[in-house]
Amino acid sequence: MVSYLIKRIGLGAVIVVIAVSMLYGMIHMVPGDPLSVMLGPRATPEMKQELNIRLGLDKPFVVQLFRYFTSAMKGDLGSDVISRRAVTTIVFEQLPYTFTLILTGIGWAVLLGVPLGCYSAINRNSVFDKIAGIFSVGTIAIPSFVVAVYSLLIFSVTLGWLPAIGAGDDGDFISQFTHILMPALAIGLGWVGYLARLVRASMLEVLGENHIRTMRAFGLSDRLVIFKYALRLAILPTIALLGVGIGFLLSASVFTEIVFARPGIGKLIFESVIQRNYPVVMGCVLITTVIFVISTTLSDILTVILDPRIRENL
Amino acid sequence: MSLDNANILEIRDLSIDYITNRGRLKALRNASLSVRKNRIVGVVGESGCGKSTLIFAIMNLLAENAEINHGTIDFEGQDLLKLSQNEMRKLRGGRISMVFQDPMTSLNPVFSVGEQMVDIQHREKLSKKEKQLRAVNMLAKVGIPDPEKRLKNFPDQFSGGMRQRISIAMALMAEPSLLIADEPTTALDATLEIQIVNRLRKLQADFKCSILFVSHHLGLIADICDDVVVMYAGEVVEEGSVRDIFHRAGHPYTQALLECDPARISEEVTELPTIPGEIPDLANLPEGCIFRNRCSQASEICEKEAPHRLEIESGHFVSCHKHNLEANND
Amino acid sequence: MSDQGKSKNSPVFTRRKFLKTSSASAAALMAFCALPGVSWSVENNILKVRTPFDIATFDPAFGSGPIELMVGSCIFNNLITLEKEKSWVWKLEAAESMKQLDPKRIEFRLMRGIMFTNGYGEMTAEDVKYSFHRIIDPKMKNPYAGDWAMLDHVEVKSKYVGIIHLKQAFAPLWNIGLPGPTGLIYSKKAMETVDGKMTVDPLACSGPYELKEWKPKQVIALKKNKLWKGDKAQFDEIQLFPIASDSTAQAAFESGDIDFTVISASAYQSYGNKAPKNARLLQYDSLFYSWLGINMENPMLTDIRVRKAIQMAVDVNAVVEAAYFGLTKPATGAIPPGLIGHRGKSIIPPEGDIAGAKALLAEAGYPNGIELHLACLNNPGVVAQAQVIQAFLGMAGIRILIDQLDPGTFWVLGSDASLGEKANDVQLYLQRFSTFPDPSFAMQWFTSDQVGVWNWERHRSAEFDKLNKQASEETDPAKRDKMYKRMQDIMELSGCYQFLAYEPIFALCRNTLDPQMRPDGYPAVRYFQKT
Amino acid sequence: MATNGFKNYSIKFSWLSQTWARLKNDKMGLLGFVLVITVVLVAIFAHFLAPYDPNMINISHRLQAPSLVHLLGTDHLGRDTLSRVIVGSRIALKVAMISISLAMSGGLILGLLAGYGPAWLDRIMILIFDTVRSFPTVMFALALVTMLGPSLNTIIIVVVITSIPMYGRIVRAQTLSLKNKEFIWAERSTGAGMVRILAVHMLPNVIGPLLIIASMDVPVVVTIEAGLSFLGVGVRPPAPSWGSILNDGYAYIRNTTWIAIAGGVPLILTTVGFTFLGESLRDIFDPKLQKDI
Repeated sequence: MVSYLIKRIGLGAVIVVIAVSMLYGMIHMVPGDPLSVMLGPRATPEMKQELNIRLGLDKPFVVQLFRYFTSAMKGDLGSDVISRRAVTTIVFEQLPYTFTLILTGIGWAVLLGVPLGCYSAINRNSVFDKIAGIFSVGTIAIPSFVVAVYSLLIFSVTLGWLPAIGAGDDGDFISQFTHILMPALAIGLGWVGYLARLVRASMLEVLGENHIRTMRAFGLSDRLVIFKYALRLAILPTIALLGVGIGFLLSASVFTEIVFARPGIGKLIFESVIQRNYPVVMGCVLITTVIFVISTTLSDILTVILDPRIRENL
Repeated sequence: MSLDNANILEIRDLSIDYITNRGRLKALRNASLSVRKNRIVGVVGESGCGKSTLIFAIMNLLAENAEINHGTIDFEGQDLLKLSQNEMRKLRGGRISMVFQDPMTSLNPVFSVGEQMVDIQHREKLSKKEKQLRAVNMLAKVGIPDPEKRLKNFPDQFSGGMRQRISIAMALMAEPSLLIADEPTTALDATLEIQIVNRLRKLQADFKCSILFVSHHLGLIADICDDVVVMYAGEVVEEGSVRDIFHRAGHPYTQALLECDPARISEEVTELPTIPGEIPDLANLPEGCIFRNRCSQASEICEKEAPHRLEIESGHFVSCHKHNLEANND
Repeated sequence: MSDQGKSKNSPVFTRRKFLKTSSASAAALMAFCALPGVSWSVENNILKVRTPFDIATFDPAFGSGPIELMVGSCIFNNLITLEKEKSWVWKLEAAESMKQLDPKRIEFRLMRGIMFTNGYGEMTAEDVKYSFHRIIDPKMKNPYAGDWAMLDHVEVKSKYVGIIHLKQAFAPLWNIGLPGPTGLIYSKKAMETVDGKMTVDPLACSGPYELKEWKPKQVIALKKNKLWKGDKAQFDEIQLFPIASDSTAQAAFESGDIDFTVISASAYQSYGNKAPKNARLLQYDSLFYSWLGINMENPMLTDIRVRKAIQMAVDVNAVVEAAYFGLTKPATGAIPPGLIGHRGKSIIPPEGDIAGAKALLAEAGYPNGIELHLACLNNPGVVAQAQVIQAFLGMAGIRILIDQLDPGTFWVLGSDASLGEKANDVQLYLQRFSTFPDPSFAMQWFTSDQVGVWNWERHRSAEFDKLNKQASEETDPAKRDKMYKRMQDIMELSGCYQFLAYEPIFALCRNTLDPQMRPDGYPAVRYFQKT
Repeated sequence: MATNGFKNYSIKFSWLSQTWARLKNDKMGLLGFVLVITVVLVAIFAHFLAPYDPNMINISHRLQAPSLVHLLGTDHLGRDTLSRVIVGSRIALKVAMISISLAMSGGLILGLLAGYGPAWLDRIMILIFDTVRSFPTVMFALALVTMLGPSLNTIIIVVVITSIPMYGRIVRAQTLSLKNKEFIWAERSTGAGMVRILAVHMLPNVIGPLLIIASMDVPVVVTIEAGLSFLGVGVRPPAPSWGSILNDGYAYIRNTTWIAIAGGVPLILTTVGFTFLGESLRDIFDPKLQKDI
C-alpha cells in the first residue's frame, strides 16, 4: 500500500512540473503584458522592457524554468507584478473560498444525486425513474452561469431571501452560509444529474450480478442488499470521477465566482490570465495543479481502499 | 392439498411463461415433483429444459418478465406462491437455502467472507462474536483450513473450489430443511467435484435436510441422489428412485439420455451417440408429446394428444403414451 | 386456474414512501430558506459603492489609475481637485490658496493642521515637494511621469508655502498633474521608510478617511479619520466592493448589498425610466471617447480611397444607437464636449454614405469588395458595436471578420515592442480612451512618435505634431481651441479615424445619496453627500 | 412430417429492424430518438427553417419579447432569436459531433493502451491525462485562440483536448478491471495479439459505458463553448452558436430573459435526447443487461 502511495505522489510531482512548464511556455506564446493591460496608454515600451528584465523573462526559457522551480521549492512563488504582494499570500487568501464552495457544491450534489440514482435504478422504468431521468439530464445541460444568474434574480432580487454578493464576513458562520447557498447550488446542480445518471447506470449493472441474487436468496432486507451490498460496489466508479470533478471545478468555479462576485481562485486565475500577471498565473496553476493531483490521488486511493480486489493484490 | 407427511416439498402442475419481445416462452408446463424428507432428489435435463426456472420459482427469485400461470409449491404445509414478499423473505436462507452454480460471481467481491456470513445470520438473536464463531465452525465443517484467519479474507482470495465450499457453508449454517443446489459443481474440475459432492452428502447426513440437486451430469446424479426427476423442454417427463430411472427408464427420452452417457458406454466408439433433432421453439409449441419429433417410438397418438402422468410402479411416474397403451391392454 | 400474477421479485420502494420522505425534506429546506428579508440600505451610516475591479496598490502613481485614485483621494489629499461644472474647474482641497505667479511659477499655501495618521505629524510644504519630485525621479521609473514632464523643481518657502517651478508654461498641469493620481501628497517621513515604494500599506493617511481593512477581491473598507480637520466626512465608513459583472452589480443594488453602482447602457435601458424603489437612475457625461482605427500601413489599407470608403460606410448613428440606446450623440472628434478644442461637427456626416463608399472602393480597384479583420475587446457592448459596423461595411462590400480579443492580447495589438513587425497586421480596430479635462492629454497618443506604441493607425503628420507641441504651451484658450480643431480635421482627413461616441456613464443610486463623479467617469466617493 | 411447430425458427429479423423493435417499446429511448432526429433535421435544414437571416441586424426591433412576427423575440441587435437558435443547432451539432467522436476515439485508444499496456505506458498515460485535465481551460483556450484565431475549429480542438482525459480515464478503469477476467486470459492463452484482444474483446465491453458518457458529454461540450463565449474567447461573432446566444442572454438578462431561455432550452432538449437514446442503445447492445431467459 505504501509503495502505491509513493508512486502516486511521485507521479503527481511530475505532473505538477510538466503542467507548470507547459504553462510557462504557453505564457510566452500568448501576446500581451501586464503593464499594457493595467496602465493602457500609460505603459511605455521602456517600462515593458524594464518589467521583462525584473521578471527575468529575457533569460532563456530553460533558465527561467529552473529558477522558478528552485525558488518555488523554497516557497517563494515570486510577487504580483503591480502590487508586489507575494504570490503565495495572494493565492492562499483566495483558495479557502473556492474550496468551501466546491466542497459544499459537490457535497449537496452527492447527498441528492446518489440516492436519486439508487432509487432510479431500483425502480427502473417506473414513472419516478423517467422523471428523475429527465430532471437529472436536463440539469446537466444548464451552464452554471445561467443557473447562477437566475438564482441571483429569484432569491436575492425578487425574494430578497439571500444576499447577492461576496462571501460573508469572516468568523460569522451564518453570514458565510447564506452567502454560499446560491453559488453552491449553481456549481452543484449539474453534478446532481451527472452523479444520478452514473450511479443509476452502475447500480443497474451491479443489481444484475449473481452475488446480489445470493444475498436476496438469504432473505436479507432490501435496504441492506441495496444500500450496503449493491451501493458499495456501484459507488466505486463515481468516487474516481469525484476526484476528477474537484479538479475540474477549480477552474469551472470562475463562472460562479464572477456572477456572485465571490473571491476565489477560479476568478483569480481568469483575471490574472487576462491581465497577463505571470507570477500570479504561475502561482495559481502550480497550486491548483497540486490540489488537483492530491484530489485525484485521494480518490484513487479511496477507490483502492474500498475495492479489495485491487487492494489485496497490490 | 394435504401434504403427505413424508414429503417436505410438493410441486403440482406448475406453469411459468417468460414474456419476451419474441412472444411468450412457455418455459415450464404443468411440472410436478415431490421431495421427501431427508432425501436427495436430483433434477436432470439438458440446458434450457426449465430446471433453473423451476428452482428459482421455489425461491421466488424469478426474473422480472417471468409469469406464473398456475400451480402450487407446497413447502412444509404452505403454498409458497401465496406468500407475500416479506413472508417469502423469512423463509429464504432460513428454511430453504440455495447454493449457486458459478462460485466466481456468487459472493460479493468487496465484502469479507466473514462480514457476509455474519449478515446472513440476520434472523439469529446472537451477538456478532457468536455469529462469527458459528461461521468459523461452519467453514471448518466444509473443510476450509484455518477458518479464523480466512474469515477476514475476501472472495477473490479463494479458489473456485474454496468459494463453493463457503457457499455451501453459508447455505447450511441456518440448518435449512431444504437445500437447493443449482449445478454446484459444474464450474469445478472433476477431482474437486467429487470432494464437494462427498462433503455435501456427509453434511446432508449430519443436518438431516433434503437436497434438490440440479445437474446435467448423469453420473453425479447416480452417485449422490436418492430420487431423480428427468425434465425435457419445460416438462417433467419422468420421476422415480435412482434405481427406477437408471435400470428401468420408462420414458424414451430418459433411455436416450442414458445411452448417450459416455461413462456407461462399454465398447469403443469413434463417435459419441447424440439424440437427433432439436428442442422445439417454446414460443409456439407443437401439439401432442413434446418429445415426439425426436422419439424413435412415436406413434399417431403422440402427434395428437399430450401424454399425462402415469404411475407405472410405486413412486415411478412417466408421461408417455407407450405406457398408457400398455396400461389399457393389461 | 388461479393466476398468481406477476411475481415481481425486484424490491419496489413504494412511490408513496419515497414521496413522503422527499416532501418532508423539501418542506424543511423551504422553512430554512425563509430568513427575514435580508437587505441592507444606507443605514448605520456606511456607504457601499461598487468598483469594476479591485485595486492593486494604494499608490495611485503606480496603479492602474482610476480605482487607486478613487481610494487615494479619500485617504490622502491633492492640493486641488476637479469639480464638474461647465468644463471641470478646479477647487481647493489641501491647499488654502493657489496662485499662478507667471506661466512658469505656481505658488501654493497649505491649510494648517492637516495631520498624517500613525504619528507621522503635520503635512508641510516639504511633503508636497517630496510627493511631486518622486514622480519625475528617474530612479522611481513612474509610469505617469509624463504628467509632470514640465516640472523643474518645487521650492519650499516656509512650513506651509512653496512654489512649483516649471521648465516652460504647461497649462494642462492644472487639469492633469495637480488633481490627478500623481498629485497626491504623501508623508515624506513615512514614504522614506519604504524608500518611496508604498504598495499595500498606505502607512500614513491624511484625508477625511483612513484605511480600515482591505480584503483582496472582497472589499476595501475605509473609516472616518478623526485627525481630519477639513470638511466633515459624510460617512462613518465607506466600503468599496469589486464586482466585475454589471448584471451582478445591478442585482447587488436591488437586493440592498450596495448603495451606488455604475451600470451598463443596456442595464439602464432595462429599467425603462422607472427606477427601482427608493433609488434614482442617473446619467453623466464622461471623458471617454471611442473610434474605429484604420491602420494605413497595412498592405490592404495603404490606398486613401479604401480608408475613405470605410469611413463613409459606417453609419455612426446606428452604432451609437446600438451601443447606448440613443442616450448619446455620435462623436465628432477625439476631444469630448466641454473641453477646449471640441469639434462641433465631423467632416463625414454621421449617417454615412454606402453608395459613395461602394463607388470609392470600385475606383480604388476593388469592384467586388474586400475582406478585412476588425479587432475589438471582448466585452458585450464593444462586440455589439463591432457587429453593427460589420453589417454596414458589409452593405458597402467590405466583408468584416470580427476578432474579439481578451484585454491581454488587445492592448498590445499594434505595439512594435511586443509584436515586432506582426504589429502591422492589425487592420481595423475599435478603441476607447479616457482623458483628463485637457485636450493635450487626449491628443498625445496620436503623434508620430507614438506610432507602433499607441498610434496603431501609424498615421504620421508633421503638421499635427507641430500643432500638438504648440497647443500644450499656448495659454490662450481661443488659440488652443483652433489648433486642436485643426488637429482633429487632419486625423479625419487621413482616413485613419472614424470617431464613434462620447461614452455616457449610467448609474443606480439610493435616494438618500447625492453622488459626485470625477472627470474620468469614476465616482468621487470622498465628495458623496447625503441628501 | 414437418408441421408448423418444427420449422427452423432462426429469426429472420435484420439487425436494424430488431433494434427498432426494441427501441419502440422503451419509451425513454423513443423520446431520445425523436429529440435527436428533430435536432439533426433542424440542423440539416436550418437555412430553410429559419424565418429570418440570423445575422440581419435591425436595431429598431431589438430586445422584443416573443411575438407573432418573432416567435422567440429578438436579441440586443434586433436579430431574430428563433433563427439564430435554428442555425445555431448546426454549430452545436458540429461542435458536439466532431469533438465528441474525436475525444472518444482518442480517449478509447489511449485508455485501452493505458489499461492493457505495460506499467510504464500506463504511468505515462496517467501523466498526460492528469496534466491536461489539471490545466485551467481558460488559459488553454486563450493560448489556442490567440495562436490559431477564434474560429470554430479552435473551439473544437480545445474541447477535444480537454475531454480526452475523461474518456481515457474511464476506458482505462474499465480495461484494468476487465484485464484479469478469465475470458481475456483465455484469449491471451490462444496467443492472440494485443490489437485483436483490445479490438475484439475489450472494445464491446468498454463501448457500453462510453456511449453513455459520450451522450452525456454533449451538453458539457456545448457548455464549454458557452463558457468560452462567456469569458470572451468564444466563436467568432456574429456566429449564432448556442453558447454565444446564452452569453448574450446573460449579458441582457435584465432587458429580456427570452434570449437566455431560447439559448438554454434547445441545449436541454438535445442533451435529454442524446442521453436517453444513448442509454437505450446501450441497453440493447450490452449483452449483460439483456433480460432473456
